[in-house]
Amino acid sequence: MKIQLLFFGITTDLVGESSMSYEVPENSSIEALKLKLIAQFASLKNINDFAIAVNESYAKDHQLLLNNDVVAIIPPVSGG
Amino acid sequence: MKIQLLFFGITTDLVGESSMSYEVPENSSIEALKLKLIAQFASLKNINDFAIAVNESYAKDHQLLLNNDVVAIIPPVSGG
Amino acid sequence: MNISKSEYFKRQTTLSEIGEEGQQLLQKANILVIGCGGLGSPVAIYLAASGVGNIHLVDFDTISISNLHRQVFYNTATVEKSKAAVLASEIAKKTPFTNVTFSEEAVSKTNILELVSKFDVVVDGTDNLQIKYLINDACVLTKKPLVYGSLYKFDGYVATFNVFESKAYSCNLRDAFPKIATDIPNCGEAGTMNPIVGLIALLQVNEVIKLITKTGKLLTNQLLIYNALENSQFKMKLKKNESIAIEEIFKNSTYGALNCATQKPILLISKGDFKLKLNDTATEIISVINNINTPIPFEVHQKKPFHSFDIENFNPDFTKNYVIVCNKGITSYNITQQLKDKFPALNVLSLAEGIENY
Amino acid sequence: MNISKSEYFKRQTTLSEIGEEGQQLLQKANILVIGCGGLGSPVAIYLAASGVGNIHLVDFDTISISNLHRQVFYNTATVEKSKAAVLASEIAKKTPFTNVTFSEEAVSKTNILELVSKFDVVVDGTDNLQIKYLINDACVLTKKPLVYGSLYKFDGYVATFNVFESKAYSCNLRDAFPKIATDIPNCGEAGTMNPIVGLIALLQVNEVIKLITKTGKLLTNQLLIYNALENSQFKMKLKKNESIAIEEIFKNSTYGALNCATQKPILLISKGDFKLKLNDTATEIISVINNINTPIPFEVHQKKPFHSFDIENFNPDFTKNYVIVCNKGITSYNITQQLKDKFPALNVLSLAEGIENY
Repeated sequence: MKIQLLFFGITTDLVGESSMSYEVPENSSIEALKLKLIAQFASLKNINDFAIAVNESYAKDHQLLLNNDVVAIIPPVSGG
Repeated sequence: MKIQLLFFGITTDLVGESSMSYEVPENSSIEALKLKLIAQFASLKNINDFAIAVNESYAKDHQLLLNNDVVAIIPPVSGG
Repeated sequence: MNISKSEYFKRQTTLSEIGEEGQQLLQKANILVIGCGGLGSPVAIYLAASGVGNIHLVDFDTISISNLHRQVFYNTATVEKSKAAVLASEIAKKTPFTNVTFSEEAVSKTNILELVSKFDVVVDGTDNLQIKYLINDACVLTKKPLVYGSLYKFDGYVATFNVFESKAYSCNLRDAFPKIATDIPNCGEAGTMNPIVGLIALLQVNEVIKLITKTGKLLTNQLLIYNALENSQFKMKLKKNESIAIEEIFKNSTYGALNCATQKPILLISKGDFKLKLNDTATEIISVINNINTPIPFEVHQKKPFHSFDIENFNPDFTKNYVIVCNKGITSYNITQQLKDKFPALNVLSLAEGIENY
Repeated sequence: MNISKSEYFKRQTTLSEIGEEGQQLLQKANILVIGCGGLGSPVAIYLAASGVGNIHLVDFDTISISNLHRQVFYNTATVEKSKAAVLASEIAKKTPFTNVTFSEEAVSKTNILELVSKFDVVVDGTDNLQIKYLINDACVLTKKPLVYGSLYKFDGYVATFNVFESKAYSCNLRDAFPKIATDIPNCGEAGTMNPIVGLIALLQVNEVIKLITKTGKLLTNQLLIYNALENSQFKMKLKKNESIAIEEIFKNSTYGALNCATQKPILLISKGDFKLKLNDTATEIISVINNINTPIPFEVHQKKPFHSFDIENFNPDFTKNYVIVCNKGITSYNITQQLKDKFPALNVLSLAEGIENY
């Protein structure tokens, strides 16, 4: 199934895009998505420090994804 | 059918709300909506000076509304 | 101290989206900021701090106490001074790499086309609907990008108009609001809080930087509305309205010439203050209403109709405080200004908004 | 000039949402602004201009040239001066109705609880991830609302944490990011353009005003992200993570104590500048590395291990320019600061980031 990925903060630079359409297996969890992303983008190795939002709500690792979900990858930022 | 109205600028004050659910007849045009609004809210008498957006796009008077459309009433503003 | 330019802009040039090249583009840019109030003053300061090389400020107005809560680059010591002059000196103090010039002349149909034609980008920081249309139409006619901003209470509007994009110019103010609305108050400001004013100014700065450095996505063919109470952002997509002929409109419109928005507050007296001085023996009231039979709701000392008022042969009494009155406060302001120009030491004020608002 | 308070705030009190009552609430408010850089400096100025009655500024840092492009309330004449002191004097100049105080002491685990407990609202204007968690945790423990802001390049984050709403406190930073990430650069800033910095600061000001005047909808239980390149706004809804015990965390965390973010730039020498001075006869290099056998990539004149360094009996040569070095630049900074405190006239610098980064 397809999901939409949004990237914020440093992840935009790490991945080179601010959004992309992305294919994941049915019933993937957030945790499975993270593993798949790290495997594809080595630069996202700190993804466990990032917040993941599904359809604008903070999502925990065990949450399952649905077709057309919008998944935001939100790293902490520290500038001021 | 139901539409969602959003109010901006001075219209928020004129109507007393920033948004409301609103009932209009099937196949209503923007022009018909304007007449209905003026009839109900006398304070919107200058509505022909305002921009109307349907689902975030500028709409002309003859455009027909559909169920669940989001209609924004956008007056000019002049502060600076 | 020797201020190194590369050190000053280090945090910008390090961005791959800007780099030395983007910084050079900013340095070469010529930006016109019309209006140096709530929007224009932060716009000019932040643009200068970003390294925009040339900024021209236009404002006829002076700083008043009630500006200070949102026009934070002015202070109590600069009250009653020229906004454009004070802002220019602030910029000169802060930013060593910006050439800043200013004018205290109000923009008008007569001077606007020549003015905007000299710049790369025009920023609208005015607070008058008529003037906003004047600037918009002039930018369309001279093919200049215009970064528009405006406010009502907690709502702010921003857009970038008239940018050449793939064969045509993008939308302008008249594609959102074709005609100048008549019932939008010009002279009396509605209130506002300073964050939304600053936010809209910074969104304008951001548009100018994107435009000059060719970075990011411009707010073209849309109007962005930000609401500060709910932190909601709304974007209305616009389409070119081909039925609008701006050359014709410009030729035929007066843009509310002579309206009160171009009046300097220091030449005005409010009806409240005026009432307090009605019985003062030093007060000398002159009506310049053309029809000498018009009833006036207080006693006037002289009636000198506007159409025959002879400034050259006017013989002022410098011990008096003159108040000039008319119906709407427009011709009285005109006479007040002429008297003040000829006799700078004369105490002379125009009754704001005239006897119709008395 | 006599500045009338009612005239100053006229455009705010005229708003039915604020009124005289809201203005009074602002006047009585006690706000703590931690960090007086890109975020904190506009936050403090705009809050003061809005009529916040009491503002306390905290920043240990001095103004540097590369701050000026975005920290627009400073200027070239204030470079190397204390940010908190300069900002406090700017506020005093601009706003007659605000009582402003400041401290140049860095916040730390030792002083933070007492500090935040004195205020109604805390604003985070810092640029260091560890300190952001320190402030967050302290606000949770002392039950103080925290208006958070942070940046990376063109993205800005804002939220209001820890507000008491219907029986419980709203979410805090750890509900979005439970642990302090280790790979987010602290000392070397990524670049940024000034509009997004100003935008985030003004969204923070807006939160404080909404909170104090009880107007509008707060950014509680969510994190707002604004992207300046695309003018896109994203809100992530948050939920309280009940598994996080902040009291425990506070007790056990060091919050990266002694890290480089609390070092004053004027006490540091970069490796580039240091290399230029290596062969200068006035340069006197002291290594304070505890292990005197650690290889050092340049010649040092003295080895005085940190654990036995005796400041009291140190006999300085005031004709020399001392450079203190260690592995990471942490213990060398400690010694440098102690020497400078004891001998203010002594030329002494710490090699930034130590020999590991040489």
